[in-house]
Amino acid sequence: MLLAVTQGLGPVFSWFFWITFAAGLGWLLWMSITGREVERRIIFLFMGLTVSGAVLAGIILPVQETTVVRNVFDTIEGLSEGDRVLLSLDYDPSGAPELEPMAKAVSQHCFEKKLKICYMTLWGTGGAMITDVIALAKVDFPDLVYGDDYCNVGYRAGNEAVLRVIASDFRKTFPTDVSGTSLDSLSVMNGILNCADFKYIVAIGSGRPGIKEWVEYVVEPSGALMGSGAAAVSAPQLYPYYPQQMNGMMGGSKGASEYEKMLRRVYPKFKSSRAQATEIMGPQTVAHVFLMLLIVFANISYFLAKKRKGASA
Amino acid sequence: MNRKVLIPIASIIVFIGFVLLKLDWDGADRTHELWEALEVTAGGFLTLMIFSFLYKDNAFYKFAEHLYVGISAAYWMCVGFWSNLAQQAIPHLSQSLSEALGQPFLGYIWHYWIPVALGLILLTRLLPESMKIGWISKWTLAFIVASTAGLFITANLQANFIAQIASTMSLPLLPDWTGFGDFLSNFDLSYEGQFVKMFSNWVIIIGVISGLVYFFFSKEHTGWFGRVSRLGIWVLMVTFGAAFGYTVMGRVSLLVGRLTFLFRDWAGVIG
Amino acid sequence: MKRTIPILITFITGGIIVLAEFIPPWAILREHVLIYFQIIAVFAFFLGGGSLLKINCQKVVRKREDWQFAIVTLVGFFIMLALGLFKMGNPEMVDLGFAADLNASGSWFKNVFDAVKAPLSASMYSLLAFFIASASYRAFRAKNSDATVLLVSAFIILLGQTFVGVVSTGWMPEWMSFFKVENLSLWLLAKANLAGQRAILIGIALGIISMSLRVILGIERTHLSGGDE
Amino acid sequence: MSQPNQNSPFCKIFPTLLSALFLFTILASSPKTLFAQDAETSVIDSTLENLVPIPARPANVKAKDHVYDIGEKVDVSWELSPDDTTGLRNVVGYIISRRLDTASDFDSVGAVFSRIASLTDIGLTKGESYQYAVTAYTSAGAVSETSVSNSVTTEQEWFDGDKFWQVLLLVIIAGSVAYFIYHAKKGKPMFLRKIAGLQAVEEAIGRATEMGRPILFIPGIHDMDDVQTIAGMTILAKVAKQVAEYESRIFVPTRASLAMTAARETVREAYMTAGRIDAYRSDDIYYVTDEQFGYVAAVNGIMTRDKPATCFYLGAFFAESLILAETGNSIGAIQIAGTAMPAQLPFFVAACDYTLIGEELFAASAYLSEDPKQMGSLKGQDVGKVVAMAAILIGAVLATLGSEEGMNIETFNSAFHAFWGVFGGGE
Repeated sequence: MLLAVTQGLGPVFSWFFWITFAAGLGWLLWMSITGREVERRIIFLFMGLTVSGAVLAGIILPVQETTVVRNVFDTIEGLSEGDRVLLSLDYDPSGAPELEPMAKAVSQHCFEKKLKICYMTLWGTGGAMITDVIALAKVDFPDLVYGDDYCNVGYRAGNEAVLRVIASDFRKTFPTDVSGTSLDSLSVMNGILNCADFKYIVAIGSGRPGIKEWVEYVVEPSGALMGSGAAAVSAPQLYPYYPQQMNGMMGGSKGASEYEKMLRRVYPKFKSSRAQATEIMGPQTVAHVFLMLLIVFANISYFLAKKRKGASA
Repeated sequence: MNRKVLIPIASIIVFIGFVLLKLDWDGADRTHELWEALEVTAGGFLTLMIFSFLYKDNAFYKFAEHLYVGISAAYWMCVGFWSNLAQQAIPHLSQSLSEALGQPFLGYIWHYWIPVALGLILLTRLLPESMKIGWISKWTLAFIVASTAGLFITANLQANFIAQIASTMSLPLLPDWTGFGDFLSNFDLSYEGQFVKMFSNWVIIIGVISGLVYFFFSKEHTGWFGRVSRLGIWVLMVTFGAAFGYTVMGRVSLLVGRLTFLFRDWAGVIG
Repeated sequence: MKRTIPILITFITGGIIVLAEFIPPWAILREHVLIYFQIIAVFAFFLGGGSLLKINCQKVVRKREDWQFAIVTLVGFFIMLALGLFKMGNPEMVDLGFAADLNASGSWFKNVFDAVKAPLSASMYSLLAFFIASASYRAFRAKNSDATVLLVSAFIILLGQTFVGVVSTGWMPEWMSFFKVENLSLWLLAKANLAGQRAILIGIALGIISMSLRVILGIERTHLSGGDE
Repeated sequence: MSQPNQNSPFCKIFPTLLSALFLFTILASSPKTLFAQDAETSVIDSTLENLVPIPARPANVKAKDHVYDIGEKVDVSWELSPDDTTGLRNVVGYIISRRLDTASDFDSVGAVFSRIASLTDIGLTKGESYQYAVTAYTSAGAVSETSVSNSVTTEQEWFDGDKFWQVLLLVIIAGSVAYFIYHAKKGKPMFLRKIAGLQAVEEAIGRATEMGRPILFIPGIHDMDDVQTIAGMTILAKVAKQVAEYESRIFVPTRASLAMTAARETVREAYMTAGRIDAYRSDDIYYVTDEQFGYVAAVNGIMTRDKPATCFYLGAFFAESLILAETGNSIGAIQIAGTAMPAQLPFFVAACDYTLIGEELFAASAYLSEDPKQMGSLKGQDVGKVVAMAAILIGAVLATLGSEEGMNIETFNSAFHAFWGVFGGGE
């Protein structure tokens, strides 16, 4: 009942909302021109309203594909059936809105290509993330068999120490999978002795240990081929490693939505699956515009204040 | 009754009310349904409690903060125990214990007692300071610090020093050069064009070098050296600007994720 | 004795790790050291949990300010600890006993994680979106040349990610496509940003190498200080 | 070694081989495959010959001890069979087997696809002699004759020659650091440029004392297993000493338990040096939680409730940088930050009063230690920078003249590749 009322009021409400919002922006500009301080809580309120409005309106915007993301896609596309891929999910629920779509899309892609995935994590919270991603991937592939199509070796504490050991000997650190089954009895891990034995490594992470550490402690010593999915914040600092030390990178939800787009272009069956990252892009763009306005307002206010000061002096 | 009692009780009643609203007894698996309802309601409440900090510090935020601290510390202990101790150390130390924990015994290795001993030494920190035994934990500290310092040296040398130099030095100053005349007659400013490629290589090489000059410590930044260092600061500022702009994107998407949860899963206003 | 042993441990451990990179037969030594490290890392979590317990118990016993909230911490701590250590309500326990995946879907540990810890950490992280707005408004002002450079570069990147920017330069012909906002922002990120990041990276690498060297050689030993004599 | 283990070549290779064979049989026999053309010809050819064609064998099999290992690897190479992926006798792969010189039978150790002419066998015993045999096989399952290699004895090397240049560069950097430390120890004067944030430290502590408010110090969110945290601790030692002298109060919440341990010792030592050990409170330095945002939530609480006048953020930071800096700003604290996390620097630069950028953090810890040896090491670092800059310049000039992308002048080409190779540049 309540839902029906809100939906019925939807259009009216949304017009009312945006008009009020525009008026609010006008007020903000007026405050800036007259050189008055705006309290930060008001800025918070505006930010919340902008994003809420955009989420409720459900804006979806097109994304453009870029090479750096396409490289990851093409590498997986080029692998053949039965090849093994290592997927490391080094994030926690806080980074999940950005990174889970990547993990999901890469898993879907690999399972569609009949590749075998070994999941691992360097973050204590990553174990729960692996459970979630496998559950998401199983929606489209309900017949996956544990041990034959994928496996989960779980978490080890020790950050760089873990990476440096698995670069040369995977089983020293992970003798068994997450529930104590020896890796020898899992066909996914058959013949995998170190990281370089995986045809491709995809590290999806948002901090330390994360992609930077994968490059430093696995790619450099073992020469493994790696692609990555990075939180938007760490993407700029990872550019020095591209393309020599990692052949592709998905940066933030933009990268994830590009990957989702490519996946749906090549495999239309995924069109019915929820494109989580693409949903984020619309509200995000709206928020960008708002932030640019804020910066412009702030500078107008600053210059006018300086001019006033200059005139009075 | 004072406020200190009233507010918590009222909150609990409201919480239960919201759980009941969310409950959907149609399903066959009732425990599962209850967990679902609890999960979504708790998620919504806790999200709002954290957001209330934006207005000002308050009791709800304090509650969420303290709950978070307690739960997460225990979380890390459990995860660490089951992953590294139960799966890595114990299967090499004790057959009976590893079988009790459901792990296959992987063969006895005596020197795995060393890290266990070092770990226990670390826990002497928890004893009262008056026992004067805490100093022994420095052995473990020394071990931890030294092994990462060792790893850091070679990893940084390979990945962040040598490899970065190699990637920079392989950029030609005149890429795809076919002669000056050709360069002028086919001059264009397209993104894939030769001029942009050349310009980019120059920017990278000069940028890296001037940035390094800025980090020079043992020379006064004056004269030409100071001017190059000034350029270095600008390069760093462009970098910071780019990083800032790109980061905004990530930050907003986290908020979008949270609000989507609130509107979709909790309040159910969008489909 | 109290001072020399830690320094000796530092020197030997660090030395093994560095040299093993160049001496193939030592690789096995390095691997052992690193596995020790992984095992010790867990005891650090225990130390953390223990300290937390100690501090909060003291708070409650001595009735310090906000001691009621310390009880919240303790209750959360013990509930989570019990759920995790005994793998309570874990559906995989039926078949696997204690070998079951701690995070198996449906286990109470994972349920509490999803219900409490996940929303808390995600909400805490998303506060950043608000703070970035206030920081943009307050701090991004063209006060001097440095700040202006930073501002302009950030602005172009932002512009490149929105339709406003793409539309405003869409009229440009192909031969000057470099100046299209989306290309310009891509260029800033992939080239100019790269130069700065690389300079920072090389500098940091040198800083870390020299700092680590000082640690291993025992010149830098603040972390081992403390007069217990 | 009596028990079969997972490293046994048989265990790892047999299933691979089987699945490879299976895969290729399917691919080659179905009409619409990648090999459609070959399949067609094979139909015509087989009517002509009506035989199972045996492919020619791979020639010239060579076994060589793998260099720079502990005597557990052998490199096997051969010449491709003339029938490799051509025509009817379509070779789709090679089977490699080995035996101890003393043994009579060959055991399969691996298989590779067509067009591959080498394999590194691993898991061998040092000092033993081995022989290898290589056989080609076709999609129809026909197997060629076997070619046998020379006998090879595995050897262990004590130095990894592939890393010669790396060692040399490490020696140059480490050597110059060590040299200048030695130089400084002898008391030679040394010029070091100013670092803006550092001069503000004392002033900031003084301000907190005047206001009668505490100081908050965060040594990053990493444990002691990060050099940045150690740099933070060194600065903490200096700050704590001043705090003790000024009779102010310092809070150090940490995210990691080891960092707490180290911070307690550091601060206690500082109070002792200042002669005010009675004022030291170990409860002010405490562990919060390993959870990143749980920690941030708690620190936010501390800031809004205790209202420190000065906040130091020195160490490794991630997303919390801006949360901390903005909250600190809202309570009007002076903020001094420093980190080697490039992603977080913009936020500190924007929101804090002073920021130590990247390498400056390490430099600062050396400055503040007031130890000439530490300062000497800074000059050593500068030598590393000179090496980097020179290498980039020389390399860029050579690349311009010699590389395929540049002017591609023959004489400079080899020079460029040689120089690039020193820095690990590959093809």
